[in-house]
Amino acid sequence: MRFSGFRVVKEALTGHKGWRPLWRNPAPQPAYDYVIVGGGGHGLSTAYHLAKVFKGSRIAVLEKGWLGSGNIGRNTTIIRSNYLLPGNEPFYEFSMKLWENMEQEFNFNAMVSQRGILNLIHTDAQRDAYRRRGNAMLLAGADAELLDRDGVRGMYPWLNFDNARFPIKGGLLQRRAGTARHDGVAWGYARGADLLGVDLIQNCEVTGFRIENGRVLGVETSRGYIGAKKVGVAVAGSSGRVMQMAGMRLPIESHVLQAFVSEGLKPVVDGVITFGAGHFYVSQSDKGGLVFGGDIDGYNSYAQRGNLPVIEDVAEGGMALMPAIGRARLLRAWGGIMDMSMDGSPIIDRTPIEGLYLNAGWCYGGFKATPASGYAFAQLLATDAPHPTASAYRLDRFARGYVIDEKGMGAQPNLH
Amino acid sequence: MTDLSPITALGGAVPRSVSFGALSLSENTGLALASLSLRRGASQPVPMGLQLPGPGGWTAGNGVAAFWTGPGQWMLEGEGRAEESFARELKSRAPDCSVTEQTDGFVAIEIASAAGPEPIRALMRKLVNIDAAGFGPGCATRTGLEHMTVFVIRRAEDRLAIIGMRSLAGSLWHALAQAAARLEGEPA
Amino acid sequence: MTRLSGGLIDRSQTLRFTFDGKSYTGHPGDTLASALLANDVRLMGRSFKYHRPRGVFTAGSEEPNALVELRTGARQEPNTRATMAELFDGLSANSQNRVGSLNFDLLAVNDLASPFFAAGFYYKTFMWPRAFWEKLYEPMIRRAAGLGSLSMQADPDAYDKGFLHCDLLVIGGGAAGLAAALTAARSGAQVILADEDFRLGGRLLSESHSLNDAPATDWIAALEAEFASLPNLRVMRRTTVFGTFDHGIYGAVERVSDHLAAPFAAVRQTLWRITAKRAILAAGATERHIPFANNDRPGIMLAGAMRSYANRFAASPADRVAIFTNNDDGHRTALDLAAKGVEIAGVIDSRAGVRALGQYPVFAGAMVSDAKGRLGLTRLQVTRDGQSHWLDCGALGIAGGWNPNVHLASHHRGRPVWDETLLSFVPGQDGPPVMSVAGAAAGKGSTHAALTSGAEAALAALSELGRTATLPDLPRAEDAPINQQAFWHVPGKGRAWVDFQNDVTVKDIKLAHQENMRPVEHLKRWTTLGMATDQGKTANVTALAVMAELTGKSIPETGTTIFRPPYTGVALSVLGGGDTGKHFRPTRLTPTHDWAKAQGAVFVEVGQWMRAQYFPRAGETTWRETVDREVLATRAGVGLCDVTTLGKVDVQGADAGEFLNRLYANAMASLKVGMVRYGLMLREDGHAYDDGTCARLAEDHYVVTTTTAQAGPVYRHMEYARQCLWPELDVQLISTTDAWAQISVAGPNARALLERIVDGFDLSNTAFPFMACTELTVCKGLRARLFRISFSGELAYEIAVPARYGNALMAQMIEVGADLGATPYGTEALGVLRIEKGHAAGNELNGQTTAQMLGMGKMVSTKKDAIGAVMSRREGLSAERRILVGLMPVDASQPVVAGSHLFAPDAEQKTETDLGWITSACFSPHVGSGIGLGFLADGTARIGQEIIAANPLQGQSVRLRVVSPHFVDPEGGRLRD
Amino acid sequence: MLIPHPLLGLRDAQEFTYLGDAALLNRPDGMAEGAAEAFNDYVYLRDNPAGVHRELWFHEQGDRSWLIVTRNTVTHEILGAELARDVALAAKGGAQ
Repeated sequence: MRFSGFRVVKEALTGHKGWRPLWRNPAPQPAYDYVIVGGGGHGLSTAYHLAKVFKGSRIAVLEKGWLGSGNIGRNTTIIRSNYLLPGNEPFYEFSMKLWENMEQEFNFNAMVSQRGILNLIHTDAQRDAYRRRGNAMLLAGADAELLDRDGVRGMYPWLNFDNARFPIKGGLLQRRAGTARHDGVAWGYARGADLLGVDLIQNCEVTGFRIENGRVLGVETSRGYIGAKKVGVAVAGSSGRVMQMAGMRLPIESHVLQAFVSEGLKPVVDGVITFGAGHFYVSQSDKGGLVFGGDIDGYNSYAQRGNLPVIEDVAEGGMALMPAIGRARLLRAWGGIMDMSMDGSPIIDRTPIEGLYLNAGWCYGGFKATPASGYAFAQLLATDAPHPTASAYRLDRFARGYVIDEKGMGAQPNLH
Repeated sequence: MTDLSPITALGGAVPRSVSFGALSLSENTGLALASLSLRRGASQPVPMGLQLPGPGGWTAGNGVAAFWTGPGQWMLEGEGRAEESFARELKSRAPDCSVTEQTDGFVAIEIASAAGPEPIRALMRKLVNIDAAGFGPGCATRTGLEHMTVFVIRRAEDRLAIIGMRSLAGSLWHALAQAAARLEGEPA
Repeated sequence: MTRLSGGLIDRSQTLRFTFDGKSYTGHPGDTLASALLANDVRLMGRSFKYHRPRGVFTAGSEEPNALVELRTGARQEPNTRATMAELFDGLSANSQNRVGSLNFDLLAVNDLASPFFAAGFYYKTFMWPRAFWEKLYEPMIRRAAGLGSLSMQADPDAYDKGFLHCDLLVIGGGAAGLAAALTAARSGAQVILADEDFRLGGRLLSESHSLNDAPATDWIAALEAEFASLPNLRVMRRTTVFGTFDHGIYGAVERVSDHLAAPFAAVRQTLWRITAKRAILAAGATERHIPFANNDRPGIMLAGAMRSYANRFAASPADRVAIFTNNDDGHRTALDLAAKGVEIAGVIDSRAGVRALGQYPVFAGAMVSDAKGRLGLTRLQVTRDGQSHWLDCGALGIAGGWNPNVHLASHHRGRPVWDETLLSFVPGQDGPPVMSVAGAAAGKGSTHAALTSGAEAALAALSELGRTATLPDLPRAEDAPINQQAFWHVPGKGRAWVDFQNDVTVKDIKLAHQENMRPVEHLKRWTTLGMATDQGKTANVTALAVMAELTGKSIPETGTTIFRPPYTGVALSVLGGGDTGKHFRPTRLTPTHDWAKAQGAVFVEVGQWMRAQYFPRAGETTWRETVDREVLATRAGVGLCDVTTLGKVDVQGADAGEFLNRLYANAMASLKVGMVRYGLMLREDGHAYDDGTCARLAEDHYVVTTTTAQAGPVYRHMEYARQCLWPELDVQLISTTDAWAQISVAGPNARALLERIVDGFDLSNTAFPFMACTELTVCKGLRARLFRISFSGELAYEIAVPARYGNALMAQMIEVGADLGATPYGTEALGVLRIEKGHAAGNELNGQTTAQMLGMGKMVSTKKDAIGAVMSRREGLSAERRILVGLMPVDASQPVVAGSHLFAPDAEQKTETDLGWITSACFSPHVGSGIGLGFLADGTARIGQEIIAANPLQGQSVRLRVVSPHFVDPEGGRLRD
Repeated sequence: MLIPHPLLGLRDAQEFTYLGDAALLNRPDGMAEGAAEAFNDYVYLRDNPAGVHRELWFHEQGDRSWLIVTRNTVTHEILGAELARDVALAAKGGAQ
């Protein structure tokens, strides 16, 4: 069924009787050409692009819980391509271009909204670093603007300009960045994949890999054994424990990242703002909630919940930057488990086990990568060759010394 | 004696002090400090006749005092001896230990209550995540306070010392004075 | 008037307040909601999506409808529940989420268009043309969405943080909580009793039941008197425990002054972090409703709330009310209101064969199937056995059973379990191990059961803590079952609201089911169920029941939602704590701060430090003019700069040298006593970490410096190396950063100046050569340390004295050095001097660079194992071609801009052809043009060549010449003289 | 969270700074054969268990002891804490 304004009107006038399920609930087949483990954003995007772009067939997505229950279901919805390093920026810009055409592509309104992201500058050294980054973005075909203090004040006059511990000296603005309705992205890819014949199998937990002679044959699941020619794992947050079933240790730690939303408010924050002197970033959803976050809790965790000091830290940053939001109330806090990699950048690569592919290590930047990650992973699965913009995301880059360390923090995941 | 004139950690020529209700805060500029660490194989000394306290403890005697700062580590206090070579004297009394002069590394703020222990406890509740009920005289610990790290010493039921980094003296004073002022202004 | 007799309001005082500009009066003890009801105001708000007129639905923090903007100006507080706003004299509130007045909201047009706005409609349209989303559709949606508004002025009130510790935290001051607190406090344990209400008692305040044959308030009053005498019990009213965190830590907000007219003498609110060995959750229960068509009319509310208004607040929403119930509890409301003189139009009871418990009509086996009265209920349709009739009334109380408030027991993702007898979720066994649940929150809803379970929970908790306590004499109390029927919603065609605030109806749930959005998380996300400010407290279980009916599964099979903090909304200002603005983070001042301030220095934030940036003089019009002067004065005479901010670590012990050898990439053990060596630290991954100097004061004593920015992390790293990697070494560490005021004395006259302050120390080049260090005295006996090191390329020293003398030493040196040109310089000139000399600083040591890139590849010793040495030899690091070079404009009038990328002159400028970037740049008065440092591929080989610095961000493209990074005295003669 | 400091009792985790897996104590010998592989494993690869994890915490705002805390990463339950120095010394055969 094609969605359109006409269809919405027609259904409204006929009691909504014509709406069909967004996707089927198929029973698992004994074997597939491709099994994607993980029905989060990246897994669904992979299946969609595998079917759509690379004409794959006999594809299944195996999801432990409900579709979209990965980190695509709990994030701060920001999309951007404002990276510094050549291993990253072209990939995220590729992703941005996919975002820009996503909804027409899969006929589902994921509310991609390009209202801009502004990274605030508080020191001269930070300005130098952002200038380097902004130039890297432009050189990779993305957009960027460097604002001075007045430029920032013109956009957001209610930021703390006059009583700040760390004065605002300017900002790096990417206008094409913004937000997207995170669940809508998952549903759009899921519906699109389902229409292309992909079996989306919910409540199907992978409990093991069947590996013989260094080659993967299929997966053991809570719903029985499923054979596969190729298995792609896209379970960021749980990559450690899933890949352990294949006998692999990864350059990844699992950490909890909290995010927050305020009660609904009339529009005040138009785009995305990040504080450069504290742990705080914010946007406002179409429903009116201020969606904000900060730093990870900082310790290994699979608990999907965080602790009070980080909540206070983020709120302190928010109040320091935006003292006018003080009377808004925090409505909900949640925690997601992040694959924090050793250099802060992801992995899209083959593994030493033939037929087993890995998409992991997204740290807390996975949402914005959803379209390109799925595209690139699908290409790798289909052709065994990496997508050109994802060619640096190799698993062996650590051993060989080609890390992609945007923050320059070294091999300590909780600092990325 | 040098011809240079020192200033206090808070930048004054004389120590600062202020009162809020029952609580008074005063900058203790006379306090000499020196750290002492056991070297490998060294036995615990009894410097200047003082039995060094165990973890979490503060002891005073013979005109000096000491608090535990870490395994095998203490800070020695010499009240009114900031202008002396306190560290050198300590080193001479504990030659097998590493001794470092610390008098100028810190600001010491002495807090006194004129109404018994409760104002001290109330102030602690607003400042540090330490259970005031279990933090009686003779307790000392290092902890966080408004993004600073401080030593907190309960010198007596009605006296508390907060020792913070010297460069942060102004921010520390602000935090303590504001907390004390707000306690004074609390609705009955 | 619908003000009733009795109640817990203080009629001796009258409080004036306004709502939407109209004046009303109430009394102490009122909430805004109760006072409005008492003034015949039923319409209090508008719903989120359809802008339906709404009245107050509850009497507590679960309120979905009666949300207002409280106070005005910078204190305007949106989405404030009128049910929780304690009335004070002068209170001002306005309704919200409306265009026009509350009575005539223009956006109510949405309600007429509601067929188009079914669940999930957004996802199916607004996609064409593409550009219209940001320009048209989304702005339209954003304007219509949201609830209350912020003033966007800075919050003027003060907030506080604090820490509490106790043996037992009791959450909730109702029957169970009071019994628990009493039991525990009598045992001598440290107890905190926290309740969100301004008055202790919980539901006891809302019921007409007696305790020991007397009003419940008598028992509460006696208890409060005893509580006041127990120093080990802290009673916290107006305090919401909003979150359960790990290991017995709870977040709580005390509304210290919200019930007072502002401005407040103290703080508005305090955030408490409570650490409790054990906790008892006695948060009561929330009543649920029974959806039917048009069940959102103002005047329709929960029956328990109606009882609260009547009994506690002496207010009724109407003179004639009806009750819709599936249990006996609804009849209590009828009895209590009748006793207060309110006419009962009837009790519509879904259970067949039930009888009235008093003098009021009962419609047994019936249900309410529709309601009339857009701005206030006028009539109800009552249906029984397919026959309907209309019943006139101004208010309806709905009693659909009670949901235990399990939230705080489920913040660790513990799942509540379904109790088929109670027809509700009760806390499961997987809650926090240090928390137990009592009273209605545990499904023990009768007063007797609540009292008993509270006291018993306290006994159990104390016994786990090794304390003995005795069960107090608890008052005799009602213990009647409510005989509930599983009746979840009224079938029918009209819209029946489940989640009032977010306008989620039974139809929306049916549509979600039809579209296969059946897992409860899909249901929530597709329909927005439970995502409003009340977090679905009155909606979620009912919605599960509807979905369960559709799928044919049981309610527990259908699922339960995950409870997350906070329990109720918490103001960002109180979470953000007491100190903000300039006090957001503490400020570190250098020892010469006061002196610099007196000189008129401009200061700059450097991490936590404030440092003098430059020292403008009269007549200087730009900062550049000042900085150029400072630089030239230093190179011509002598400059003085406070460099105290560099981290200083005292390293002692027999193995100090060996320890530093392993920590630094270059050798340190071989350093002679009395000498200093530059040191480069790598991270274990082989990248450059930090640099500084190591001065050897004695065989077993070094003083090492770190960069300002990394002082903390490097100290931590050194302790890690000492304790975790090489505990066998005899080494002791202590930071001495603040103990010493350290001043850089640089320039050709540096020696001459120092000779005037040292106490007879031989500073000649032979006695005290480049890289020497010593302990000495200055200014007639002041102990000091002197290091002959240079970051400017000039003859230079750093002198350290006890911090309290730093201010005076600086003043003294400027004074005695006047004829030598002694000039203070700030961080800007410091930066220029080091760039001119080609010294790496933070922009070069940014964590992404290597020793090789910094031109220090040879410093990484291959003869010893040191941190990072092995990994620095990896293929990728060895193959790195970019190296630090100097850069000068070909045309001296052109700027050199840090952050520019470097390209070959003829290359197309793109990621693939990028050769490097400019790390640091400045105007060099010494060179007479802009200069820069940068990392350039094959840079050393390119020296002398031209290169393009591209800064497309600012439309710049400048031809530069590649030069040695040492713009000043590349041979290093000056600093060795 | 509360960390059971072996010398100071329960202390708020906010006083601590977290590093990671306690396997970081077992630093390979940089001069030994095969050091490159050993360091890759040591610096980059982690067990990252969903369950009991031994990990390094630094009492930064306290006594500056490095601790090895044994903690369940799924429940956050803490099973114990030791001074890292003691553990490291024991591993080195109790030198000193």
